[in-house]
Amino acid sequence: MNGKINMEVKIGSLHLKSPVMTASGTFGYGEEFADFCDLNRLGAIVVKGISLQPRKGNPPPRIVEVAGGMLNAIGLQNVGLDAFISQKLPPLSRYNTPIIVNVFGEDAKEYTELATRLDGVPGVAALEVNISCPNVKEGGVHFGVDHKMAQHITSLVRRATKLPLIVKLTPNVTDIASIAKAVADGGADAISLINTLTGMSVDIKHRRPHLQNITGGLSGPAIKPIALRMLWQVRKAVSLPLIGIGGIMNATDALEFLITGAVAIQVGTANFINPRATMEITDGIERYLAMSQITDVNSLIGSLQT
Amino acid sequence: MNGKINMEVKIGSLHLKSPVMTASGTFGYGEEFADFCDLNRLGAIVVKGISLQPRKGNPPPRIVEVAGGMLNAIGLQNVGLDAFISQKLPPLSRYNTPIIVNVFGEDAKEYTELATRLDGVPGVAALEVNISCPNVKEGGVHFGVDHKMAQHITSLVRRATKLPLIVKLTPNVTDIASIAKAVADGGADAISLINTLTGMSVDIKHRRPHLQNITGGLSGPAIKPIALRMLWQVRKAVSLPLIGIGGIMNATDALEFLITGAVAIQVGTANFINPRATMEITDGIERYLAMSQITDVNSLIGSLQT
Amino acid sequence: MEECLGSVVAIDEPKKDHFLLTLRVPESFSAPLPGQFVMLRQTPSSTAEVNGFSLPRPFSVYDFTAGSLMILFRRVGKVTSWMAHLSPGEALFIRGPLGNHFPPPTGKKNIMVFAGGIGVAPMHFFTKYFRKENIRVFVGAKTDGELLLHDTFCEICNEVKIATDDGSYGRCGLVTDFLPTSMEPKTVIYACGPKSMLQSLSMMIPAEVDCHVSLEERMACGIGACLGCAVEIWTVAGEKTIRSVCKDGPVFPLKNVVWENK
Amino acid sequence: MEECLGSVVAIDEPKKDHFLLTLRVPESFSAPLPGQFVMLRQTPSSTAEVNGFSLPRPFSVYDFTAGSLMILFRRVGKVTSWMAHLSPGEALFIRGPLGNHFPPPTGKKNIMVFAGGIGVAPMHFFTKYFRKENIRVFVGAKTDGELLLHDTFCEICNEVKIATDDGSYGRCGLVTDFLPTSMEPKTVIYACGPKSMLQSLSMMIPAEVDCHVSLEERMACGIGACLGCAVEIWTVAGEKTIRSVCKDGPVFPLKNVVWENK
Ligand SMILES: Cc1cc2nc3c(=O)[nH]c(=O)nc-3n(C[C@H](O)[C@H](O)[C@H](O)COP(=O)(O)OP(=O)(O)OC[C@H]3O[C@@H](n4cnc5c(N)ncnc54)[C@H](O)[C@@H]3O)c2cc1C
Ligand SMILES: Cc1cc2nc3c(=O)[nH]c(=O)nc-3n(C[C@H](O)[C@H](O)[C@H](O)COP(=O)(O)OP(=O)(O)OC[C@H]3O[C@@H](n4cnc5c(N)ncnc54)[C@H](O)[C@@H]3O)c2cc1C
Ligand SMILES: Cc1cc2nc3c(=O)[nH]c(=O)nc-3n(C[C@H](O)[C@H](O)[C@H](O)COP(=O)(O)O)c2cc1C
Ligand SMILES: Cc1cc2nc3c(=O)[nH]c(=O)nc-3n(C[C@H](O)[C@H](O)[C@H](O)COP(=O)(O)O)c2cc1C
Ligand code: FES
Ligand code: FES
Repeated sequence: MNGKINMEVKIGSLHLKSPVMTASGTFGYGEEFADFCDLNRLGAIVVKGISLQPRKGNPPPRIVEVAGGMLNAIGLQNVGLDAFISQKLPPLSRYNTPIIVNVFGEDAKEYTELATRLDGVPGVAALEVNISCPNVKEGGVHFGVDHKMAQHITSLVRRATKLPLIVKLTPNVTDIASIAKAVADGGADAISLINTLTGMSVDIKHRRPHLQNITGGLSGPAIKPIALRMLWQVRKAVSLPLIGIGGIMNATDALEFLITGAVAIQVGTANFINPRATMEITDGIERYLAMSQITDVNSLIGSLQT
Repeated sequence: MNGKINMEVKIGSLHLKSPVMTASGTFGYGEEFADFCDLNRLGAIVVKGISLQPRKGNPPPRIVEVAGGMLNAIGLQNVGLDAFISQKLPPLSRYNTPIIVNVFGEDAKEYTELATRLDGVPGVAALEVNISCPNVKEGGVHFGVDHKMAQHITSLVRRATKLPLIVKLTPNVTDIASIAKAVADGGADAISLINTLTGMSVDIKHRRPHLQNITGGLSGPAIKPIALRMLWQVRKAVSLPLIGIGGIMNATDALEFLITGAVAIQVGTANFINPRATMEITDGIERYLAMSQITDVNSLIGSLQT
Repeated sequence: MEECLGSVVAIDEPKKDHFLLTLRVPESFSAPLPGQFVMLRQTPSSTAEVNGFSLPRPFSVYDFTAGSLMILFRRVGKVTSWMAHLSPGEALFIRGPLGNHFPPPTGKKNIMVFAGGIGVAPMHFFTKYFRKENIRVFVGAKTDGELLLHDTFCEICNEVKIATDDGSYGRCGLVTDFLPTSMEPKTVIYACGPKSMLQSLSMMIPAEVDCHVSLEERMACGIGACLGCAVEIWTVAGEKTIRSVCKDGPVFPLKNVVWENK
Repeated sequence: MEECLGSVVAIDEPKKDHFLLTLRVPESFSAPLPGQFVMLRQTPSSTAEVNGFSLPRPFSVYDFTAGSLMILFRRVGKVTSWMAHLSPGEALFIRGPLGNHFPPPTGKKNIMVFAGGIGVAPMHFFTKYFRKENIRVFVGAKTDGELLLHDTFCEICNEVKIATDDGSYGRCGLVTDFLPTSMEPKTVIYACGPKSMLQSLSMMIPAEVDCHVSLEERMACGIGACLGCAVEIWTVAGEKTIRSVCKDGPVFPLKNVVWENK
């Protein structure tokens, strides 16, 4: 758009050409959106969460729409690490965009192994460690809500990889700042937040939960105020680069996160509604910067006046 | 509507002619809605939170609309206990509807004193103890997120009053079930949940928070899935009567809570949009029961099939 | 007072992004007094199921004749953008009339009205309602494109003066520049406009001169139930106290309003 | 494939709560094959700011002729209620054509189509597309009031049989009652309808008879990205595996579908 505006941001050693990334689990393995988006314009692509072994996920129905958002209980279905590296990663290497691999393990050992095996794999730009999935008991929910375990997992992964290490936090906690501090102490390079909030919805006609799994993760505009508040709390608690996630549907939403202090943002549920959402958000941020006569997005980041 | 349908529910020794109550802080002191509603049809009226001393609350702006709901940072403004008893309570006694007084203290002593002084006041049917307000540091947030303190406050209030004791929980916690258990152990007769989730919203034009207080409590449809999930978790953890709150806008929403296991529900933010919301919800529940050929609302409560 | 269904009779756009909405109201709708306002909201119409959450929005009464309520509004955001696309026949919910009203200028010789921006709406109803030629009206706007109603005021009152921030119409400057330096006794001032304008007035008008201003604050309920629309007011005893703009206002004596210093 | 803007040409209600929507689509919209579907969603129109969150919704192609896409839908909830009020000229976003399609009945002598309820939509496109008189069509509905398209099928095909659950039209019973007990070789069956109907077929049709069914599951994206629309499928090796209805389907060989036992 405007050649004079700098959109490049840094997350540790990782240089992103734009602060607009995709959120894990909402952009498939990237290719699904190639028809809709110029994948080269994205700051980064975060792929669907990967575990050591392939996983089948939960029985359907897995999704239901609720006011202001949706619940999902995918149950972390994924192709597993081997198939990811052999089948999903190669087509993505065609793009000039960093690929961030979202990983989760059932125990500490799996996290270490995932990190070890992904270290040095060509085409992997960074790891995003999901210690926060609320759907599957083994999905790490016990790591993400306890600051000691969060720190433990972070330091294990830290030792296992030289890749930039992003840890993704769950909002289903009393004190997100203490978890963020623990993760920082564990050696994370950056923190992304938030994952989904656990929710439920009832079919009053059949008097049963809409989701076969009973509960699921709430995403979409409904969680945006909570995500912003947590970003604000974490920003005051740690000095790591933060990646804002939660209900970002348009450029205005994205700007709220950048202003509050996120150095980058991830677009999730919005991709389902508008597969071009990431492009339109990128355009919108550039337009806002131009209109506000800001030549570098970094001057906007964290500029909230209180 | 249908004379043959029983809508009466019990919360301990408290008999309500309908499961539809109002939520504290969203129905003023009741009188404000007398033009719109037949206050006699309500299960109970829960009044705005009362503290020992009058409170001025937070500076404006105090409210802002967000996707699927609103943020408020009223800051627990209230007339104080004395003025409440002398001015606000008497007009309410005209109605044939139980008045539940929502109270909060800045410390344990205040909670005890509030309970002691309200015990035996004519026209007070029950206490709802707010250990969960997220807006004001002194509003009890430290009580509601810690299970030991929650139990402590509950048992103090329990000893100070013979009134039915409802404890209202905050959703801003990792494990709501453990707080519920603590409150049950402390001697509560019932639990109401949820209060607001802490959120934030940013004015990108002026790059400052929309609320003067920076953060505020999120209410409305956005929080309904979270409220339902917490109700479900608490229902499995304790056997006390539960009162469901959070984003109830219409009869369908109310029925979701009843089916999930709430013996009564509170209507909050909906009152601002439609001051007749409580009446329409009552009608809608009756219609649903009639259509489902259920003659007693109690047979519906907790009938969720999983 | 209850909520009633109103239906759109007409909607015009006298100036870009400024709309004049005429609503037919049922007989049960009480006649409003100048300064009062209504809360408007969407009806649960056929498309309501896809509509998101939306609080009602406050609008001053611009005009009222039996059965017909007029609102003047500026498109600024979500709900006013929706309202701008209303078409005749569409229904909406009207809660009101709400709040207190301007005290009548009874026995006052020198009556001045200050209206800034969209604040002309209630001041129009005021001048029309009391219809005194000796009302002097001062209208301010950012620019000609946002200047409203000066013609209408001219029809009613003998003296109407205009100021725009950019000088594109009338005097270049602020509407408060019209405030005379000395004021005769029996002067009364009525004002509605942006906070900055009212705050200037509060610094310029001597305490012994009567001045009534209509305030704005974010509202959720409009009926005193949510305590969202708080304003700090000086009590007679010189203490600060909290009042609700929707119930205790929107009209307050200017000298009673506490202005924050930030 | 991209999202394109379609505009409403016509909308009819042939039976109560059942609507036939004709959309004009741009040239870039690829011609769909029978069994494929589209995802529809609101445009960010003038009123979009007051519209709440809404995922796109999947609908089978009912008919397609150059530049014109037809959808047959039943009003069941939020979005279909909104769609029922569309009027000519209104725009909506169309994502598609999506998914796989029914394999052509090439070389088959005995072609049977089973359509239950709103499942007639894709089966209409199928019969029209292949336009063979020897296609035998069996249509089922709860009641006459929900029975759709049997006239249209009669125009295309020689044999059309109807069943309603309550006997208000055609045979009283289930559409699956029409399934012959023995089937000639070179039989192929195509079906779309409620889960219970497909599950009955799976128990009644011998494994050696070709049968292709179109499945439904809740969808968020329609393009294989969210993994919301999971279905369990038997692999050749006899193992259960997960497939996406939107990308790997919606058409699957009936014998490959894993039916839960609850
Ligand atoms: C007593 C009263 C009388 C009013 N009378 C009129 C009138 O006659 N004509 C008219 O056009 N407007 C009037 N207003 C203001 C009007 O209520 C707001 O413009 C309207 O609520 C904006 O709604 P929205 O959804 O379009 O904007 P939103 O999308 O809610 O907000 C858009 C922008 O406007 C700001 N804003 C929203 N509400 C207010 C408010 N109450 N005060 C200050 N800023 C606000 C927001 O911060 C935001 O920047 C009145 C307000 C009050 C309190
Ligand atoms: C591949 C595919 C093709 C389809 N083709 C057609 C078609 O041609 N015509 C047509 O009328 N419908 C079709 N459907 C179903 C259609 O997508 C749903 O009826 C629609 O999404 C309902 O949207 P709503 O907002 O009106 O209902 P909602 O308010 O979302 O839900 C209303 C009720 O319908 C149920 N429901 C919602 N979506 C589904 C679903 N996907 N499957 C089963 N139950 C559901 C809900 O549980 C709820 O009880 C198809 C679905 C799929 C997956
Ligand atoms: C269908 C779906 C699948 C998801 N899968 C993952 C996942 O595999 N790993 C992960 O860390 N987060 C996952 N998430 C969470 C998102 O990455 C994101 O944190 C969350 O949805 C909030 O953002 P949003 O409101 O923009 O969607 C998933 C979310 C959705 C909706
Ligand atoms: C403006 C406002 C004021 C509130 N004040 C109180 C209060 O004084 N005490 C309390 O326990 N809860 C208070 N609440 C919380 C509500 O009682 C209720 O728990 C919450 O709003 C969720 O319900 P809802 O989504 O139906 O509004 C308040 C909520 C709002 C919106
Ligand atoms: S708007 Fe609710 S108290 Fe004034
Ligand atoms: S609907 Fe998203 S994967 Fe099928």
